[in-house]
Amino acid sequence: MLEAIAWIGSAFIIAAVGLSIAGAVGVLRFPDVYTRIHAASITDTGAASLMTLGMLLMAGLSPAAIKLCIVWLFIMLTSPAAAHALAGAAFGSGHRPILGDPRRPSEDET
Amino acid sequence: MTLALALTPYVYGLGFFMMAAGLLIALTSRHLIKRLIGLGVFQTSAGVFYILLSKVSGGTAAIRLEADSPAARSLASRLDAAYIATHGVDGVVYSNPLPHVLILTAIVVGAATLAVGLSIIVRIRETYGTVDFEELAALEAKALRDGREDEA
Amino acid sequence: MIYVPGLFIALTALWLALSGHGEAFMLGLAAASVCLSLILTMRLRLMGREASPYHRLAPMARYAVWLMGEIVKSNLAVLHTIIEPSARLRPRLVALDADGRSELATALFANSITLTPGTVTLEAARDGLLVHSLHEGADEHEEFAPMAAKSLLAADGRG
Amino acid sequence: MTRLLAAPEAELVFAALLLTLLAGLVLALLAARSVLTCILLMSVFSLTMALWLMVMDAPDVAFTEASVGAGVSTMILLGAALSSTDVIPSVRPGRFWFPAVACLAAFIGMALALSDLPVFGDPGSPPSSYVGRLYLEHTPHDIGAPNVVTAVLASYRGFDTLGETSVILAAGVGVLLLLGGSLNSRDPVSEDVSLRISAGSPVLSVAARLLIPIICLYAFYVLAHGEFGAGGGFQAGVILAAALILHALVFGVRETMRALPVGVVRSCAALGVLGYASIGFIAILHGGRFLDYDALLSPVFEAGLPSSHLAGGHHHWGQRLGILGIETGVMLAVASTMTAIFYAFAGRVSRSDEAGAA
Repeated sequence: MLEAIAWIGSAFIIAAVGLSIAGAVGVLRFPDVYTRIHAASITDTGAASLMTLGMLLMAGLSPAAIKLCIVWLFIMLTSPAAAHALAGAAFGSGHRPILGDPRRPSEDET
Repeated sequence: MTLALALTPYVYGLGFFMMAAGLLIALTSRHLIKRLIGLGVFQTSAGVFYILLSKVSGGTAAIRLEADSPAARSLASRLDAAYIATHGVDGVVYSNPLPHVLILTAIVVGAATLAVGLSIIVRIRETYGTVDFEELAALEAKALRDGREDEA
Repeated sequence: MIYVPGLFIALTALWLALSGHGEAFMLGLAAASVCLSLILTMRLRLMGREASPYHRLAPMARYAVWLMGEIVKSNLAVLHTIIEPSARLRPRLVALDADGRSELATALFANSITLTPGTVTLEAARDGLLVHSLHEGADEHEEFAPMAAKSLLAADGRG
Repeated sequence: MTRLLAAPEAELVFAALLLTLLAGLVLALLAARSVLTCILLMSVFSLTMALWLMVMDAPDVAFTEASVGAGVSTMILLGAALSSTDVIPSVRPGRFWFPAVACLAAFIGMALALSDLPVFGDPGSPPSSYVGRLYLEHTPHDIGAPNVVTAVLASYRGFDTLGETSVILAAGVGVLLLLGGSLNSRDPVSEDVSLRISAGSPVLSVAARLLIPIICLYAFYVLAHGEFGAGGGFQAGVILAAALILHALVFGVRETMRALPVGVVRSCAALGVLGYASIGFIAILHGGRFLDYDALLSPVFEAGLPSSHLAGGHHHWGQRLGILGIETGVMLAVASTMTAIFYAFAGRVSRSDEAGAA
């Protein structure tokens, strides 16, 4: 039983690694700062949550589990503030976002 | 142990490469702040060398576990008994803590000395208006020339 | 200073959850540390509703559960976009109204938007938010309305 | 527990992979053409280094590297880089080749020593066999702290650590001498713009208000638990300084200086080292040697104390209180020095901005 739960935990962690890689691919594929922040936030939220969940399953009922929950809460509190600071700094320093359909850049400019 | 034997030149080689590269950045960059960053890399890589020496295969962090506690037994189950008997302390194999102590304090001292270097750079910028090494060298050469002309 | 007891309880709970050492000496250190942290918080003029929103823990927790569902959905949507950017990528800016909210509710709303992949808050002020979104939406204001209402309920206790 | 790979070999391979990543970051740093890029790469390098140190069983060092390298150093670097040019011009080939050859020679020289180095992970290597092993064996009896790193740092080598703490204080004094700044807090900072992130955004101010009390508590937690697990005075000091720097970034340096005036911070830096040293002198007064914590408490007094549950039945209250005392001194000295250094740089930035605007 414990063995099975630990295996499910490892599966969650592998899924988290997959999401992180997807996030990294997104950062490379998306066209500008703002769209890239969206891709990176997959790693911040999805991957981090799955990773914590996987480690929780592997840790079982132990003091480490409480610490993992605290770490997860901390990530959920800080990462949006950091992403907002980043996006706000880019916007404040005059980077214009690409809007509309990137394939027809001239059409939707506002 | 064969895998460890194969990894040995690789990991030490990478450590030496990082040291040499840090030194190169510190010696050749034109921007003084980048020079300091190179010095930081050099210093951290020296730490890498220490930590490489401290690792014991199959060991754990040097925080003593109670003998026969569940954590100690779980760690012991991964290694064979003869290995633990020769190299372990009270049934657990630990990595060597001494280099950790040396590097820990070195890191904090490194940050403090980095701050000293940066404040010197700030003063240089305020006095000469540039942090470009070449421009500073040119200014120095010019000052030397002027000084010689004054003597003559 | 009604927020001091709330922060005191929260910090003590955090210490106990992290520590796991119950002997008297460690508990004494815990008390000293919590008091020192409280003094520093007051000295830095941080004490207030935002530093100690722990009386709203239950509604916040309910909101967090709902938000996790939203995060899962938007994670999948952005994943889809990464696989096929040219077909689905339609970035746009949305201006949202946040009038009459407390600072805490504005921050909660803005952070929820940023936390769901696919939308990020570019600018936040007391009166409104500027949001950058990855996808086209049917109706801009309908789309964010549930999150706006629920976050207001969680932080300020009104709908 | 489940294992996917045989543990001892797998961790060596993982360590080697992370080290490759670190070397790649150094290569990127070599090629970087912008100071901001360099600083960010340095920050990423430190964070990866922390991860590598975790794999190498050095959690205490990893903790320090993460908070110092990726946190405080990056802030100080940014503070110093803000008003200088960002672009790094390429160096003339004539000035590049000689140092390059010298560094290559250094690399080859070090590589020649490879055959004399112990095998990676060798448990019987000279560094791990003698004194390191003795520390591991004797710590439970001599000191009683489970964390051997803390035991060596604060007790066996306490005199050495006093020196390190003094070096940090001396570096702080050096920065203050170079960058000046009087004790008069009305003078140095008028209006700081550059070193503030998105002033006025409720998102950041709410996050900072929520987090700073928690970070402060965490710093004290790390200090108090230094003998049980990773942590101690150095880490605690840097974390506390990080909380204060976060406050300065979000609410402005002036606001932080109002709460913790420059003079107070500077005095605290000296007080930390003084407190450290005076614990050594208390031991002398009680008939022991300098920093000999066993002499801190008289045996009669210690016998009356409840048994410390650390380390099988031995009484180690003298050691425990001594370690906690000097770690508190280290924390005070490190936190105040880092904050004072940050004040000095932040004050400098706002003043040069004024000069530029005038």
